[in-house]
Amino acid sequence: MELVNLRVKKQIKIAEDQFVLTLNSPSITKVAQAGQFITIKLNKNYDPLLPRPFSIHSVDRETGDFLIYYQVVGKTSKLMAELEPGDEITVLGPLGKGFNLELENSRALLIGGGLGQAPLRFLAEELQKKNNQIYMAIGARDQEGLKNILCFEESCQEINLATQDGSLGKEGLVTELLPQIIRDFNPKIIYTCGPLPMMAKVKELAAQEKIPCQVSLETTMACGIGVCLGCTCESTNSEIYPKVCTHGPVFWAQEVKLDG
Amino acid sequence: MELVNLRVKKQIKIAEDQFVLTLNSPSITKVAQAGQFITIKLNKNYDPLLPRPFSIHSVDRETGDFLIYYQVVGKTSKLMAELEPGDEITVLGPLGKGFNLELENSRALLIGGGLGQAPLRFLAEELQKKNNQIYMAIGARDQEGLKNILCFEESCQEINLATQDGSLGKEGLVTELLPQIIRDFNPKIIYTCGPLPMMAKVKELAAQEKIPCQVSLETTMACGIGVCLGCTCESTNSEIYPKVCTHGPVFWAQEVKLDG
Amino acid sequence: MGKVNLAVDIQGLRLDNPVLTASGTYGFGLEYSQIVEVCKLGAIVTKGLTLEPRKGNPGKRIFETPAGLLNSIGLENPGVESFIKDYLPQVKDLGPKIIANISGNTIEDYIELAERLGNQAGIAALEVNISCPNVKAGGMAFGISPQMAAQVTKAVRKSTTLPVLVKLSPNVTDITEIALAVEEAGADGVSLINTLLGMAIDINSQKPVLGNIVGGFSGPAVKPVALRAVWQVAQKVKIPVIGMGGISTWQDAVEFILAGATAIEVGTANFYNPQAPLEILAGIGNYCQERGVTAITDLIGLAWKER
Amino acid sequence: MGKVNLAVDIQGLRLDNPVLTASGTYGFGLEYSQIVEVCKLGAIVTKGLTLEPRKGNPGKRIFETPAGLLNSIGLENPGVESFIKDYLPQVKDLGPKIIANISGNTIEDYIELAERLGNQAGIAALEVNISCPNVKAGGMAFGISPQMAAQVTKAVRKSTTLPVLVKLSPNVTDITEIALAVEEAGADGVSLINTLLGMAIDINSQKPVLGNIVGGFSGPAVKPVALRAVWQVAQKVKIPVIGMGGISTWQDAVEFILAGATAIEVGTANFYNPQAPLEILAGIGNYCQERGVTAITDLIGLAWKER
Ligand SMILES: Cc1cc2nc3c(=O)[nH]c(=O)nc-3n(C[C@H](O)[C@H](O)[C@H](O)COP(=O)(O)OP(=O)(O)OC[C@H]3O[C@@H](n4cnc5c(N)ncnc54)[C@H](O)[C@@H]3O)c2cc1C
Ligand SMILES: Cc1cc2nc3c(=O)[nH]c(=O)nc-3n(C[C@H](O)[C@H](O)[C@H](O)COP(=O)(O)OP(=O)(O)OC[C@H]3O[C@@H](n4cnc5c(N)ncnc54)[C@H](O)[C@@H]3O)c2cc1C
Ligand SMILES: Cc1cc2nc3c(=O)[nH]c(=O)nc-3n(C[C@H](O)[C@H](O)[C@H](O)COP(=O)(O)O)c2cc1C
Ligand SMILES: Cc1cc2nc3c(=O)[nH]c(=O)nc-3n(C[C@H](O)[C@H](O)[C@H](O)COP(=O)(O)O)c2cc1C
Ligand code: FES
Ligand code: FES
Repeated sequence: MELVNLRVKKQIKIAEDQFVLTLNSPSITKVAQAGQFITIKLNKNYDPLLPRPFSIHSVDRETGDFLIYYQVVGKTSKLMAELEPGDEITVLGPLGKGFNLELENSRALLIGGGLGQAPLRFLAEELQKKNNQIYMAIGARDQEGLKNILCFEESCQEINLATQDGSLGKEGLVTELLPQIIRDFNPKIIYTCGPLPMMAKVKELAAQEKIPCQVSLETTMACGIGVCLGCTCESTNSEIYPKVCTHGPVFWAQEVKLDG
Repeated sequence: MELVNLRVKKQIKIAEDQFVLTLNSPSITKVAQAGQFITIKLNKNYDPLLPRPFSIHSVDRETGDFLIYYQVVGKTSKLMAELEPGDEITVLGPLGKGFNLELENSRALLIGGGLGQAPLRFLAEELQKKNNQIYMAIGARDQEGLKNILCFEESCQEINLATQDGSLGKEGLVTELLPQIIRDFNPKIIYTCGPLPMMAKVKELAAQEKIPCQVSLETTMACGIGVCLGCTCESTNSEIYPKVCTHGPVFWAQEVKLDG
Repeated sequence: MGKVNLAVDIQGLRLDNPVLTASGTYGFGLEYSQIVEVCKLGAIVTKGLTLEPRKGNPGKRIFETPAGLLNSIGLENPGVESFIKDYLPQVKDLGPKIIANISGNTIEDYIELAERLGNQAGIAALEVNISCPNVKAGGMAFGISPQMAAQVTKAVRKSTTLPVLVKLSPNVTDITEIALAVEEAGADGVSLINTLLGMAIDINSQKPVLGNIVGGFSGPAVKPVALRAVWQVAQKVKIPVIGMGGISTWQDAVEFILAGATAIEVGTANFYNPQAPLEILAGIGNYCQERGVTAITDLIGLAWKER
Repeated sequence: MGKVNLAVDIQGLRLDNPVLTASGTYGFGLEYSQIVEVCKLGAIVTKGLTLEPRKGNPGKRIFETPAGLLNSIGLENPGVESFIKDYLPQVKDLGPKIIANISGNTIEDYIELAERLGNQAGIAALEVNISCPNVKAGGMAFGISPQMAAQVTKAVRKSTTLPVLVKLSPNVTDITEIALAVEEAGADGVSLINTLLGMAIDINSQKPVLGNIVGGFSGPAVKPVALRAVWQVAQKVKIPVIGMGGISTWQDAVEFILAGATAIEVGTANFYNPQAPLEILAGIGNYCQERGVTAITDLIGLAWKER
């Protein structure tokens, strides 16, 4: 974990209100694990006030580049969209606990919903290195939400798509694809990141099929490093409220409640 | 007075931390008077919160262009310095009471200190149209503060300079030049805008010589249109506190106290 | 989609819509009428009026803080007589109902103001300011004691037939106690919050920034405190609550209505966005329409009411 | 230019410099020690400790407001025994003095906490939190009544030889009254302010944003209120005042010292600028040096002291 000012290296517009930012930090890139995140603070004034968390989308350990895939939803992301190469932002990271990467020579199913795709690219790239076959299922509201899927082509064996409006892939929710995929592909582990109802459904299906499942949670954060105790979720087996920033953002699905 | 969103037409860096912004609004330009100001709000968030007042530096009634000459001193001006052609800002104006422009075929002395130069260009241009001879005296901390003086060349007959560090013009305060200038030039009216101690000295000299004198004041403003009652100065002859935004910013020197 | 009924009724004070402009931030409405369609406002609350003209506080009067504003105007106003003679004739033609905000040093002052304004055509209600932090005598002193707040309310209540709103200070341990006291004393509604007490120091001169040392603190910064106050008071009193404090957007306004406000006032926001009140009005209407809410009154207090 | 003496003495609590980190915003100092030179801090105030472990409040706990932060953590902490056993051994090696912030439901709780912590090597002082707005029993209730505040103070005072700081709530009509009561009861210093009471409502769900409905409000937004409180209290009490509330820059810190604070705590600012405490420390030193001030103590209260 380090606190650094980084210059923007590149910014690409992927779709309406979606961007991929390239930053460079050999030291962060070196230690970053799939599923970890950084926080970004880019304005010196007090509105917005707090840094915002973003998953590490991908790393290039040779160049030290790493990517952030983000959507414009509010104050900070709006400012991020205006960043140009050379602009300086303050980054804290890498933070949190990443995905379990013990799987080797096996089969993993990755399920992303909306911007929940963001951490899955890094995950897929790491899983591929360990000689796994990767099956990807991505859901989005419409085809605008699927403009970044090419990034999964190299690492994944198959990519299944669903949109709520049917503009690309199957019409409906991505979770509707899952029973079939699980039957055909027989994954040894499932990873998912996206809206809570989607992850809840994935958790349910995985439990039915007795497949280990990891979920990556989102929540409002203040400190990002475990001191403010603000970023809680609910545990299924412990009295204390786990902190998404340090105990997560990745949890085993059965460890946490996903009913919002 | 109108409230409009205007696009930046041009922005020129004049010197370290000094810029001239070109905006276009035929309707504002048409009615604007020398000495009036506008307020600018350019961020949608709450820090900085209030619009900031800036003098109208010059107008081009044919194109509708008008200029703002400003210095970077804090939050809003820092954001202004980042403006690029096409960016939108919210402008309220023209506001306030401008300089007295009754003088014709006569001689006016204009004294600017620091960014107090800003409103004097518009004033000089208006006075010139009425066939007056204009004598200009400008003081600044150093030569960086005199980088915009070329703008006075067309309208003024003579420009006298002083810098506190002696890097350009006479070393010392601009007010030290005045007794000589007043003797040689015999102005019928004096206008001044700049730091309070400077204007206080000008007021004193003008009173000694019995020359009518106008000062343009600066103060913190909230509304700019006379409703918040926050932008007061002290009157010499009235119980009430005059409002710089509506009763000013230009006052006859003997109307107001200039001791801070 | 049908039209949304935005009208609200504050114990007889009927307003076409719940968006008002706050005292001291809108003058008497004349200035903003040059750039804003003020006729669309639910009501205009006047700058605080006193019996005699007041020249206000000396020295620096306003200072910006992070997302907030400090002011120490000190109730500068032309006095009630000049208001009636020189301003009211124009002001009452602006369109919206006019609510006169009044301030006194003594209970007698309040009574006289109420009597004087009560029989003026064009005044729709009184907002009794017992919470101004910027004046020495009276002002906030009345607003921090339930007994004194009740006394002022009772006195004004007896002196006029107009609806009487009492404006409360947030600078108290328990604002509901004061609200209950003025309700009991006959107030038709409570307006809250007036400004918090704040200050700033100039590190160059090493003296307080404001001429009056402390000032009233308003703007987006105070919104969480204001909303909490409205939430607390609205659950305790039966009379309508008029909410304010940092309201800048329609989303802010909806928060206050859900917390229990029957109407809202826009104050400091006028300074950085003169169109704020009308944008808020439009936004509230859309919000209702999108959710199939046919009357704004159905939203009031929904954040705590049993559904 | 000579070196500036930044040391301050709070009735026997000697600190190398006046820059502390505020309770609940710095954990026990261990996390930030990975990215900040925490050894340079004047002191670290621990997360609020209670007798038993607390799991804190359910639901959403933090929410950003304009230039501010709402929190409803609810004093989650491992309990005093676990603190002493599992954390203190590491914490006391960080370098700065450690001030234990304590919270109880009853006076007996405070006494037991004071006794338990009072004989631990590595604890330099106690900061008695009688102002937490996020817990039901105790907490702020003690902080809004001069009598109860005095009782807690007296009890803690008797139970330990450590310097006792009492942390005051701004959610009161007159904070100086509480400050005088705890001074009288034997406090060695007062820390102010704890958080204001605020809230936010989610206009989509139409329910309060925070699980606990209301929350503690902190950050730059509250600075004007905090500074005013320090200004008022410092002129009334003789014991040192530790100022906090929105301090983010050295300029802010200097304002608090000029207002009468002997030391300052940095809270919410750690979240958006973990280097803030050290930048403040450096900035204060420069400010003194540029003005020829040789000891920071010469600045305390200069905004109101006769010169
Ligand atoms: C571990 C982690 C990893 C993440 N990774 C990514 C990632 O890779 N890419 C990505 O795009 N995002 C990611 N996120 C989400 C990201 O952090 C948020 O999108 C970001 O914080 C938004 O900040 P903002 O300032 O742009 O929006 P804000 O201004 O903070 O607004 C955020 C959202 O809240 C809403 N909101 C604000 N105020 C209110 C209110 N009063 N009532 C109701 N709603 C309100 C806004 O409308 C908006 O939708 C991640 C989050 C976490 C916790
Ligand atoms: C009628 C009028 C006309 C004007 N015309 C011009 C013009 O043409 N050109 C021009 O450049 N300027 C002009 N000004 C001045 C201009 O309005 C200010 O420079 C501007 O408001 C600064 O805004 P800002 O947000 O950049 O700085 P801010 O962030 O508001 O800071 C302003 C200044 O105050 C200081 N300050 C802020 N907080 C504190 C504190 N706590 N203690 C002590 N000092 C503090 C800052 O350091 C800075 O120097 C005019 C002013 C008026 C009233
Ligand atoms: C410059 C200024 C002047 C004010 N004058 C008055 C006044 O005369 N009477 C009054 O009751 N409130 C006065 N107020 C308080 C406002 O009406 C309002 O209660 C407060 O500012 C909170 O709302 P806001 O945050 O939307 O501004 C004034 C506020 C400001 C900023
Ligand atoms: C997340 C959070 C947790 C806090 N927890 C405590 C606490 O346990 N005990 C306490 O006395 N104060 C607590 N506080 C209050 C701070 O110590 C401080 O008094 C307040 O936040 C004002 O300072 P600031 O604006 O610099 O944050 C907490 C504040 C925050 C933001
Ligand atoms: S964000 Fe502070 S503990 Fe997780
Ligand atoms: S700035 Fe509001 S009255 Fe002048």
